[in-house]
Amino acid sequence: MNPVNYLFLAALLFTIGASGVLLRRNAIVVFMSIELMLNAANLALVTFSRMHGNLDGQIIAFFTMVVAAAEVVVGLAIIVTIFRSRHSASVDDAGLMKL
Amino acid sequence: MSFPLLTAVAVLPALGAIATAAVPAARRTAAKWLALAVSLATLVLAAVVAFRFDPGGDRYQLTESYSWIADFGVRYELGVDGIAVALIALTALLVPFVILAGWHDADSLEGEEGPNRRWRPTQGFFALILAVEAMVIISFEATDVFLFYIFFEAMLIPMYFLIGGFGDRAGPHGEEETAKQRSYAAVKFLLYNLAGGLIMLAAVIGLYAVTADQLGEGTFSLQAIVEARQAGELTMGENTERLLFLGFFFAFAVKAPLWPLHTWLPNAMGESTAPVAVLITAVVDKVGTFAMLRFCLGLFPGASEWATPVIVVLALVSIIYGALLAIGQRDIKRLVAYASISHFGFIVLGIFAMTSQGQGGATLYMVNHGISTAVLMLIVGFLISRRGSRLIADYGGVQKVAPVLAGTFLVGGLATLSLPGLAPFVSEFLVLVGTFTRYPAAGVVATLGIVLAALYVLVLYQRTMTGPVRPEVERMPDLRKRELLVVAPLIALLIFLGVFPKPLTDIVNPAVEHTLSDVRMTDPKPEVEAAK
Amino acid sequence: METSIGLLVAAPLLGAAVLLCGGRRLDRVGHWVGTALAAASFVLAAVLFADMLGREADERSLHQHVFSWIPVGGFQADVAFQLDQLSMTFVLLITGVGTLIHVYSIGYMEHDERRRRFFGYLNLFLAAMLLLVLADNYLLLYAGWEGVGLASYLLIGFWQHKPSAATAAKKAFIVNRVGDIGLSIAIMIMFSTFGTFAFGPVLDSVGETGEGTATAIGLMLLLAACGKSAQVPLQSWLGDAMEGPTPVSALIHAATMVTAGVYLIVRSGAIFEAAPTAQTAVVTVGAITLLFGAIVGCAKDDIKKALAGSTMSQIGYMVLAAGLGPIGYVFAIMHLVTHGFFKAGLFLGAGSVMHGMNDEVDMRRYGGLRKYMPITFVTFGLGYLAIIGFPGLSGFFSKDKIIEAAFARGGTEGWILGGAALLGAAITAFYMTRVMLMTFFGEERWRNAPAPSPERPDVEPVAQGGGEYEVPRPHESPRSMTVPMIVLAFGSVFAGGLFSWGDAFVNWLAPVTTFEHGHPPISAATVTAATVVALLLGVGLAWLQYGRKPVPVVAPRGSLLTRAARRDLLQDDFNHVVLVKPGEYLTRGLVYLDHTVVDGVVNGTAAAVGGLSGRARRLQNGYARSYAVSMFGGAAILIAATLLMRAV
Amino acid sequence: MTTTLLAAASTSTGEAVQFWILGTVAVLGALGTVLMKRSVHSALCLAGTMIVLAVFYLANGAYFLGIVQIVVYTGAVMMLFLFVLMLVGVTAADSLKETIKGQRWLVALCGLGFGILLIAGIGSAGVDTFVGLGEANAGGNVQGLARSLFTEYVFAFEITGALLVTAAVAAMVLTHRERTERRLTQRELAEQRVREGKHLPPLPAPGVYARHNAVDIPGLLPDGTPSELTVNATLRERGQVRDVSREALADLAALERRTGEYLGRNGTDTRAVRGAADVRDDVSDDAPDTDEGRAGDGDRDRDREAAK
Repeated sequence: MNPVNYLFLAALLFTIGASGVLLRRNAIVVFMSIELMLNAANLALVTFSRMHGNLDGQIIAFFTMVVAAAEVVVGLAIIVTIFRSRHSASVDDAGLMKL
Repeated sequence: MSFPLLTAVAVLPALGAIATAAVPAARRTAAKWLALAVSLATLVLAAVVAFRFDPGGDRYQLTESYSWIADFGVRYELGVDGIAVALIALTALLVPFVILAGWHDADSLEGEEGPNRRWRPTQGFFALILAVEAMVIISFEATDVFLFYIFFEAMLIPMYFLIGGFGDRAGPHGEEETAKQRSYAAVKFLLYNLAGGLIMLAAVIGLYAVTADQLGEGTFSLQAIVEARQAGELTMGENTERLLFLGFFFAFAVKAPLWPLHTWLPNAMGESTAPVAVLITAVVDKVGTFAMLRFCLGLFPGASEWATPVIVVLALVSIIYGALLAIGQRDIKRLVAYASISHFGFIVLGIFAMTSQGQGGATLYMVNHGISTAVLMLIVGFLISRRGSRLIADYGGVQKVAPVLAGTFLVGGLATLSLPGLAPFVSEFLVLVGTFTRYPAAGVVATLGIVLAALYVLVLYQRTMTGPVRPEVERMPDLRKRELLVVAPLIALLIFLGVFPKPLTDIVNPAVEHTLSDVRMTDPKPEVEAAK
Repeated sequence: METSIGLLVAAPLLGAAVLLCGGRRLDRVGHWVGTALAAASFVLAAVLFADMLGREADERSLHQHVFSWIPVGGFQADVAFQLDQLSMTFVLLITGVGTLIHVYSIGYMEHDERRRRFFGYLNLFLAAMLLLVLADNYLLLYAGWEGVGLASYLLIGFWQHKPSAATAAKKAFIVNRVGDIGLSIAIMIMFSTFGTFAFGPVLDSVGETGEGTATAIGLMLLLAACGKSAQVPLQSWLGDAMEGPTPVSALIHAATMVTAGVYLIVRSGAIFEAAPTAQTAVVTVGAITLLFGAIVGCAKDDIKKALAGSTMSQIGYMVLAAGLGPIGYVFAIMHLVTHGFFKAGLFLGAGSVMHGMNDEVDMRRYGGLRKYMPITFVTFGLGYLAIIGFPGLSGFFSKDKIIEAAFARGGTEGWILGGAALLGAAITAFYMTRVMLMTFFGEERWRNAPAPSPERPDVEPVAQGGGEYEVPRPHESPRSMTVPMIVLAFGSVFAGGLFSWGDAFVNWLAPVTTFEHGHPPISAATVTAATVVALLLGVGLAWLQYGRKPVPVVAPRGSLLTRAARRDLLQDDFNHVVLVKPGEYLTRGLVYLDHTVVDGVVNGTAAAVGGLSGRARRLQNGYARSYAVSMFGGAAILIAATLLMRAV
Repeated sequence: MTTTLLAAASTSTGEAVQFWILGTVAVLGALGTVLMKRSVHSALCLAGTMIVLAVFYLANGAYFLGIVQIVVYTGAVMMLFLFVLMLVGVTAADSLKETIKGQRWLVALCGLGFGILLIAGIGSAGVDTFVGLGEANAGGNVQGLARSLFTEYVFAFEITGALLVTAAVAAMVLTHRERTERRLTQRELAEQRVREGKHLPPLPAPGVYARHNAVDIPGLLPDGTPSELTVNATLRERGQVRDVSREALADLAALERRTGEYLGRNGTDTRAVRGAADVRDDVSDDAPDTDEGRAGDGDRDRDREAAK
C-alpha cells in the first residue's frame, strides 16, 4: 500500500473532527473533536516527515502536541469556570453575542 | 526656503480652532472673541499672500514642497496661482463675517439639558468654523493631488457637525420635526459627499498607478504630472483618462452641486443656521468648482474636451432648473439654496466653455457669488432670527418696520439677479459671453436664467418686504449694530468689485491663460477679424 | 471739456448715494440736495452744449475714457463716455425735465415721510439715464439700461405698502428683463462677431458681416427696445406702472426712460440699415403699438392710464420713424423731445388735478375743474393741443414729419404705415379731447358719493352705509408744482417751431444720425392737410360723445372693443394664459419632481441598502457554531480555489 | 519495521494490514467521539483513536512522538478530560437534537465538500515516492529530534515553554475561586437549616422494625410505611433501595386491624394500605430526581413526629 493513505486517513479524521465541533453542543465534546482534528494534523505531519525524509515534520507535530496540551488546560479551565457560573457546558448557552 | 507663508495661512486657523475649543466652558465670550481675532489674523495673512503674489510671475508661486509619504510619492506641496489666491482671499474674508453673524447662534444650546445637551456648544461652534476655514484654505493651496484629496474629504467632518449640531429651531413643522430634518440633512450631506469622495479616491489611486506605470515611480504632484504630459513622457490611454476624469469630476460635481446631484444642498442650507449655510455655499462648495478648474482640466485635458458637451448641458439644466425650483419654494432658505444651484450652473458652464472670458468669468463668479450669497443669506438669517419662521408666507410689509434690513436685503437680491454695477453682473456676463463665443445656443439658453433670477428674487422681496404690515412683524427691530457691521462691508465690496473689478481680473487672467494652455484651447476669433 | 462729461453722471450719483445712505438726519434737507445736484448736472450740460455749438459739426463728438472696467482676455469693456449731438439732445432733455420734476416733487411729495428716499431714487434714475445715453459702448449702455430699470422699479413700487404698487413694480422689472435678454444677446453676438462692442468699431464694420448676423443683432436690439419703450408685445407693464407717484410717471414713464428704446434704435442705425428685415420689424412694431396704445387710451377712465396709453402710442410714432432709416431718425428724436415736453406737462397736470381731488384718478368723477385750477387747466390744455398736433404747436411739427416720412417709405408698405400713422393721429385727437372734456368741462360729477362700477369694484356705495364721503375741495397746486408745469407748457408750445426753424434740428443731428429727405408719393402739403383733417375728425367725434351729452358717472358696459380696451386689449389675460399659468404649473411640477424623482432615487437606494442589511443581519445569530460553519465552508472554498488554481 | 523506512513507493504488507485494521478502528473511534450520547463514551472513543494514532506514529518512524502521544494525550490530556467530565457530571447525557435551524444540513454539506476536496487535493498532489526516514533516523530518532529542536527550533521551543507556564498559571487563575465570605460557624449553619425548614433531628437509622438491618432496606415508620430517609443517599441515587417484602406489610396490616377491632376503633387500615402503595411509587419515582423525594420524605416524617 502507498503510505499516502495515512494522509487520506488524516483528512478523514480531520473532517470528522470538524463536523463534531459543529454538531455537538457540549463544550467538552467539542473540545475532544478539536483534539481529534489536531491529532489528524499531527498524523499528516508525521507522514510528511516520512515522505520527505527529514524530521521537521515531527518537530512541528511535537510543538502541536505541546501547544494542544496547553490549549486543553486553558480551555478546560474556561469550561469549568463557565459551568460554575451558569451550570451548563453547552456552547449555545454561551451566547452573549446573540442579538 | 523662505517663511512658509501658505502653511501659515492654513495652520493659523487650525491652531485657532484648537485654542477656541480649549477655552474653559465658563468663558464663552472669550471663545467668540478669540475665534474672531484668529479669523481676522488669517485675513491679514491672506492679504499678505495676495500682495506677495506677482500676477506676471510664474504659474505657481510661494510654493512649498516636502516629501511626506515617500513610499507613495505623496508630497506636502503647496502653491497658489491667481485663481487660488482669489479664492483664499474670499475664504479668509468671509469667515470673520460668518463668525460675527453667528455670534449668538450657539447661545441657545448653552445650558441645554436632556438628550440634546451638547459639550460646550459655543466653543465647539466657532472652533468648527475655524477648522473648516483651515481645511478649505489648504485644499485651495495643495498642488499634490493626494494632499488635496485628504482635506477635500476631511472638510466633511466639521461641516457635518456644524449642520447637524447647530441648525436653527425655526423649523416650519415644530421643534421635534426640525431636529429630525436637521439630522437627515446632515447625514445626507455627508453621504453624498462621501460617495463622491470615495469614487474620487479610486480615481486618485488609478492616477498614481498610471504615473507609476509610465514614469517609473508614481507621483501625485500636479505640476510633475502636467509637465510630464506636456513633455510627452506621460500618455494616458483614452479610456483610462476618461474614467479617471469621471472619477474626479463626479466628486467635484457633488461638491459644487450640479444637477442631478444637487439635492443635498437645499436640505443642508435649509436646516443649518444662516452662517453655516453661507459657509457651505460660499466657501466649501467653491472647492468643487475650483478643483474642476485646477485638477480636471489640468490633469485630463483630452477627457475634459470629450466630456464638455454633456457637462455644458448639465450646467444649463442646473441653471434653469435651479431657478425654476427657487421660484417654487415656500421656504426662504431653500429658495436661496436653489438660487445657488442655478449660479453654480453658471460657474460650471463658464469653466467648460473653455474660453478666457468663460473661465475668468467663472473664477470671478466664485468670488462674487460667495459675497452676494453671503449678504443675502446672512440677512435672511437675521430676518428669520427675528420672526422665528422660515416660511415666506409668514412675512409681509417688513420694509415698513425695518427699512434698513429691507434695503440691504434688496441689495443682496439685486446682486443675486446680477444687476449691473454689482459684482455678480461682471462675472455672469463674462460667463455668458465666453459661452456664447463657443456655444451660441448654450449662451442663449443660459441668458434665460437672468429673467428667472429676477423673478424669484423680486417675488421673494415682494412677498416678504412689501405690502401691508403683518401683525407678527410689527415689533420687528431693524438691523442692529453688529448685523450692520456684517452686512455693510460686504455690500461695499459688492459695489466696488462691480464697478472696478480690475484688481481681481489682473490676478486671475494669467492663471486662466495657463489653464487654457493646459487644455490646448484658444479663444475663438471674432468673425470679422477671421474674415480679414 | 472732455473730462467734465463724467461729472454729468457723477453729480446725481453722488446725490443718490448721499440721500440713500445718509439716514434720517438728512430728511429735512434731502429734497433740496437732490434737486440741487440735478440742477447742477443740468447747468453743466448747458455749458457743454454751449461749448459744443461753438465747434464745427464734425468736431462736436467728445470722448472721455474714465477707466478700464472689465479687461479679460480679448474682452475689453471700458467705462468711457461719448458726448455727441444725439447724446447732448438727450442729456439736455433728461437733466432739464428731470430738474423740473425734482422741483415739482418737492411740493407733490411734501406730506410723504419718505421724501428723502424718493429724491434719492430720482437722482439714481438721472444718473443711470445719463449713463445710458453717454456710454460709448453697448455694455456700459446696458449698465445704464438696467440702472434705469432698477430706478423705475423702486419708484413704481415707492408706495410699497400698496400691494398693487409692489406688483406693478415687479411686473415692470421682469418685463424689462425679458427685453434685456435681447440687449445682452445682441452684445454677445457683437462680441463674437466683431470682438468688441464699442459703438464706433461695431457700427463702422457692421457692413463687413453677413446680413444674417446684422438681422439677428437688429432683432435682439428691437426686443430690448420693446421692453424698455413698452412696445408690443412687451408693453403690458406701462399701464400698471402708473401706480407710482405722478412725478415718476411724468419723468420716467413719459419723458425719458421709455424713450431709451428709440435712442437705442437710432444709435444703432447702421445695424438696422444693414438689415432690412429688422427694419421692417421695427416699423411694424411701431405702427402696431401706436394704434394699440391709442385704442387703449380711448377706453381708460383712469386719467393716468389714459395718458400711459397715449405715451405708448406716441413712442410707437417714434419707433416707426426710427425704423424708417435716415429719413426718419431725426424726426423720431425730434418727436421724442417735443413729446418729452408736452407729455411731462400733461402728467404733471394730471398730478396736480389728483393733488386737488384727494388722489381721485377716475375721470368720471372729475368734471368742470377748469374754474378751480386755472393754471393746471391752461398748461394741460396747451399740452393737449401740442399732443394732438394742433398746427403751430410742437407736436404738430414732429408728428407731421413722421407721417410724411412714413408715406415716404414708398410702395404699399408706405401707404399702410402712413395710413396707420394718420389713423393714429385721429384717435389721439379723440382720446385726448375725451380726457380734456371729462376732466375740465361738463358738470361737477365729484360732488356726490361714488357708486361701484365694473371699473372700480372697490368702492362700496354710501347707500348701504359705507364711510362718510367727504366732497373734495378742488384747489390750485402750490407754486413749486405750477412753475414746472408752466415751463413745460412753454416747451410744448414753442419747441417744435424752434426745432424746425430752418431745419435747425435736422442740421444739428444729421452729422450723427445720417439724414436724407424722404420723397412721399403725395406732396407734403397734402399730408399736412390730411393730418389736420384727421385731428379735426377725432376732436369732433370726441365732442359729440363727451362734450354734448353729460358723461355717466358709472362707466357704461360699452362695446366689445371698449371692454377689451379697458383690459388693455386683453394682453394681461394673454400673458396670464400663455406664460404665467404654464409657468406656475411647471415650477410646481418641478418641485414635486425634485422631491420625488431626483431625491427619491437617492432615498430609495438608501432604503434598499437598509433593507438588505436588515436581511443580512439575520446571519449573525450569535451561535458560535454557525459562525464556525461559515469558517468551515470558507476553508472548503479556499481548498477548491487552490485546486482550481492548480488545475488551470 | 526498519525496512519500511527505506525509500519506497509502497510499504510492507504487514504495515498495510496493520493500517487497514487499525485505520478502521481509528475512524470508528472518531465517529464514536462525535456521535456518542454520553460524553464519557466520547472520551473513551477518542482515547482509542489516539492510541491507534500512536501506533501509526511508531509505524511512520516517529518513535518519540509515538511515545509522547501515549503519554501526553492518552495519559495526561484524556485524564484531564475525564476529570472535567466528573466535575460536570458523568451521568449527564446531552441530547443530540439540533437546535439551530439548518445547522445539520450545512455541516453535512460543508463536511462532505471539505472532505472530498481535501482527499481530492491529496490525491492530485501526486506523492508516490517516499524518501523514508532511513538516514534521518540514522543517529536515532530522539537524538535527531533533540538536535534540531535545540538548534534551529530552540527559539520556538523556549516560546513554547513560556506558553506552557502561562497556560498552567492561566488554569490556576481561572479555576481558583477566592473565598469572598467568611466560613459559616456551626451555629449559623444550624440557624440556616431551621430557616430553610430542613429536617432538623439526625436521620433515623435504617432497618428499624425490619426483618434484618441491611443498609439498603429503609426503616419503617410507626405506621409501617418505609422512610427513604433511612437509606444512604448514594444508594438512593443509584435507585438500589430494596423495599420491605409485601407479606411483612400484609402481616403488619392484619395486626393493625386486629388491634383495631380489639380496641374498637378503625380507620388506620386504609392508611396502612395507602402506606404500602406509597412505598411503591416512592421508590419508583425517587430514582430520577433526588431532591424532590428527599424533600417529600422530609415533611412527611415531620408530620409523623407531630402525630407522635
